[in-house]
Amino acid sequence: MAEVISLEDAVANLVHDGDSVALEGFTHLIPFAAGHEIIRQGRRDLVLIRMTPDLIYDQLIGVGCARKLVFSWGGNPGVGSLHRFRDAVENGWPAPLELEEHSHAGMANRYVAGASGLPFGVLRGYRGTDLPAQTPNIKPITCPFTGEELTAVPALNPDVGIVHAQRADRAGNVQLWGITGIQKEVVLAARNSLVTVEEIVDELDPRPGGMVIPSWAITYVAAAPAGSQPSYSLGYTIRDNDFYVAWDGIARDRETFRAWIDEHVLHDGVPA
Amino acid sequence: MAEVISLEDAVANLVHDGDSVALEGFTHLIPFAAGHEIIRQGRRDLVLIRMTPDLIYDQLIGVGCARKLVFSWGGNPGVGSLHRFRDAVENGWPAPLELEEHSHAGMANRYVAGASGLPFGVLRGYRGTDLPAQTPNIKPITCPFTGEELTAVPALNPDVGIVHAQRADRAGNVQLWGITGIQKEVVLAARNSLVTVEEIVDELDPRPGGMVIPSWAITYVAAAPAGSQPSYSLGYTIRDNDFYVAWDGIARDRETFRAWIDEHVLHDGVPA
Amino acid sequence: MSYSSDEMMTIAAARQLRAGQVCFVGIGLPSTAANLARNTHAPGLVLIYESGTIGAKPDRLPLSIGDGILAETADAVVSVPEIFNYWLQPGRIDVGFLGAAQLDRFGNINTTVIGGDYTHPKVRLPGAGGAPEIAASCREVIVIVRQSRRTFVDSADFITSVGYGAGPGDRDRLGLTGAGPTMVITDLGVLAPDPDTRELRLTHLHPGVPLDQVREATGWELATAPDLEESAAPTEQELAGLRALKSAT
Amino acid sequence: MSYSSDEMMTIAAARQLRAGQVCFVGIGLPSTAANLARNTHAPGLVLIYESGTIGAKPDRLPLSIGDGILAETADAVVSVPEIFNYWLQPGRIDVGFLGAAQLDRFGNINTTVIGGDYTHPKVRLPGAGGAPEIAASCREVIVIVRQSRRTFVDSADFITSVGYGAGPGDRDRLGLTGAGPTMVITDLGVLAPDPDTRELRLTHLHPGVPLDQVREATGWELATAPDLEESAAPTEQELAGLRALKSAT
Repeated sequence: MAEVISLEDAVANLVHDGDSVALEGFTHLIPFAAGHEIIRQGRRDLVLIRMTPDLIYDQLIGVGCARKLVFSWGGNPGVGSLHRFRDAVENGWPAPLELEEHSHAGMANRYVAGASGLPFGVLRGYRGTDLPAQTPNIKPITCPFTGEELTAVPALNPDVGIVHAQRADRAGNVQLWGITGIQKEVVLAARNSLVTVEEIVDELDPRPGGMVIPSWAITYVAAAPAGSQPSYSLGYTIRDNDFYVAWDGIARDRETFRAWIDEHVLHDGVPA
Repeated sequence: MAEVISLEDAVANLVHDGDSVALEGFTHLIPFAAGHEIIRQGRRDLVLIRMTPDLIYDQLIGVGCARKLVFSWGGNPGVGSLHRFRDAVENGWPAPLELEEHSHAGMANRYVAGASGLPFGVLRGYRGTDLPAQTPNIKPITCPFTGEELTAVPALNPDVGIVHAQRADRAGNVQLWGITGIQKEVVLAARNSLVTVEEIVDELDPRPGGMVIPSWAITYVAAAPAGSQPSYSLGYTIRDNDFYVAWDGIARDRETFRAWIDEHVLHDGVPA
Repeated sequence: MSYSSDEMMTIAAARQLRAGQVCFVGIGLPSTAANLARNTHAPGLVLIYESGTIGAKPDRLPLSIGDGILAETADAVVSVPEIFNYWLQPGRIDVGFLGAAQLDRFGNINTTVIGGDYTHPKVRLPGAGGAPEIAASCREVIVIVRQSRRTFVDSADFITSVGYGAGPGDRDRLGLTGAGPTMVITDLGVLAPDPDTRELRLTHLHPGVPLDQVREATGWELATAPDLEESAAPTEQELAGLRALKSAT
Repeated sequence: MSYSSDEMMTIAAARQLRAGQVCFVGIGLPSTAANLARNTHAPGLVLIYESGTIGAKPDRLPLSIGDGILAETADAVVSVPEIFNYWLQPGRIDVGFLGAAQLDRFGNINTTVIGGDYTHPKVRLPGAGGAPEIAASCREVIVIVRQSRRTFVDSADFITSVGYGAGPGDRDRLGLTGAGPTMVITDLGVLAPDPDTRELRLTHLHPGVPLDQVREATGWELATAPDLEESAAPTEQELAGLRALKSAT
């Protein structure tokens, strides 16, 4: 059974220096509040895993939480570059960032394998690209029936899997709807999991297009209203697109970035 | 785009002697009406595929439509044996029946591979059992990353996939809810597909726990009210459990079975 | 209060389940035992049926694993591939309940064919269903089966689901992640694997059942545990709960 | 009615889509072109976004592939593994729209790194996303990209998504099931692979664009098709549709 506790306690209990941590949410339900809590708790040397490193990973990388990034698309969706990510890769600031790079299909199948208790997944992918040359985690595999050669990728089983969802009940059963992305796979693939939710309710009335992740498959549930802002939670908050655009300017410069983190994350909620 | 036509025409256009045909519906939405139409059209030498051969396959086998059965559990759920299936296997009546036998997990992963355009699927299954010795379609496969040995099964891509669902709209988009089983995978894995539905409606209003299979991924849609009786369609018809019990007596004897088929299937709807 | 040997068997099985456990159940005795436990001493018991219903809470016994009441009362309903791949295969399930047509001394189960050979069997049984992977991947397996010489055989005609294979070490060698059958509950008593040899031996006799009768009903030289006990008779509450469940169905 | 070269490019791309086709689109020019086609000559066009929305019908341009309007207007919303495994991988999708930071003479795409080496690039680009498998498995691929010497290179610094590899036969050799890039639509004209060599050559010039300008903007010796044509100028209706779509956003 999931324990329903505070975001601060959940992150403190789960995320330790050096851990592999996947904060997922495929363009929807991105766990910004949890990411900011990780920054406030000053975690270091994290192996950050995420299909689409978004502003939240630009922030985690920019403050120096990460030593490695496992990903498939690292941009500011609909805007352009992630400048902190680029600065880390191109200039090693604030620290060098090791990369392990995949395609979306490869990452999705790695999570599926992890959720399925299998050591690897199989797909038609990567063939003919320069990606396999850059990592040992993309290998050919031969069909034992047809002899056809396909591609194998190893399972992803992060130390910690963190996602955001719309609601949970008091027993810790989680409900999400809209674009469900890779949320369930991450929770099931991770050794420990945290789901932040917009609200905790007495009962989860059924929702079209919704899914429920049972409490007993989750480690912690924490309330984090607007916890996916500036991304969005369908039915609760909308994407703050102006901020995604503004981030390009904030993140371009190291000083303005640090100042933004100091003001909006580190002193978050603390009177100036 | 799926064509919305009559059940009779759909079966006539799709199902030919010698075809591999999967009529699925994992204990829910079992396509009895489509199976009876196949019997009426007198198809022969079919390779019948189904995880849980139910009364409908007992009937198809008993009248001699099948030369081979690919399955994972062949019983009368909650009642006992399928006597026509047993008579065919034990005594070759009305014709010998070749068997290819799997576990549910194996069959499910074969459909998933088929739906995914992969030649095989991987699972932790069959190890140590006597099942692999009886078919070339269960083979070991080694993880290219860990060296662990797992089990591979070949994709299932039936010539025809037939399932029942609650509703379709006039454009042929199909909606089902409740136990969704393996329905989507069968439609996507099959070269051609038929979905029979309880009713055709103007609009598919969203349903909790529901899924929609888009029209363009389906070959034919046909209205077949009560088309899953004596099995059930959640929200439309309930399981006729008395019939499942009565079937044990009907199917035990070749004559009573033939008489039942003559009366209830072959003369179906024809005034005596 | 008098009771039948089937009632004793079902109640003995229900007693093994605790609140908070996650249980993979099939129709028949396992479903009856699991629902009895949930209705009595283990209200938080999570029932999973292979049709994809997670956390089903039927107020009567389902007629089949596809019974609408399972989907309507479940916390979540998932596809058949998902229930096997995401939920059973990784070892998330505490207890798997299985029946058997033949059970051998090492807890291996046959539900495929009896007599003759595979292609020309004397009796063709339903087959594997979900059992091979339930037996492989649940943290532990409990077998519920009526005890007779026909069922409890020295060696099975066909191994559909693996218990302890040929003995110690086989499960590890085969990469089976679960512990295997930790208990076999019958209408006569309870068997469990010998910690050293993995051979099933008698650990409990149900009240009033003579040891000879159990030996008679076993196709191998049945050993008894040093601390052979008598099962507690069903309580009035247990019987009332079981009979209420059955009459509600 | 005057128009910009970007409007010409978007409209030329929209014209390639027909009602009833299934199109895998990303944000930016591809999304604009696909929605324009759906709003004008191809109302039945099925739009799939990699976020799992099948048959999305946005009445404005989505801000990202996660825009709520996609889920709210879709025929079905599926998980990310499902959209790639069940829908893209088997070749169910007619047209995949891709952009590029670098495009080589054989239609291979780079969206990973430019300059330096992989571990110390001069420019770190976003990376692969869904592109490698879109390029592999869609029945055909249409690339939309502004034409310049920086983008149209003789050979790419990194191959993120495969066009025709090193030339004829490579796609078959690699087991790529789709036909590959059948058309590259730019702000200057349209390129298509030479049937024999698979090298991209110019098939259309947009109105008023001199051939020299296109050669100037291409990093290889650009060949022209024997029947080099001029693209039809945007109609008033096309421009009105495009501008209405943009102003609604």
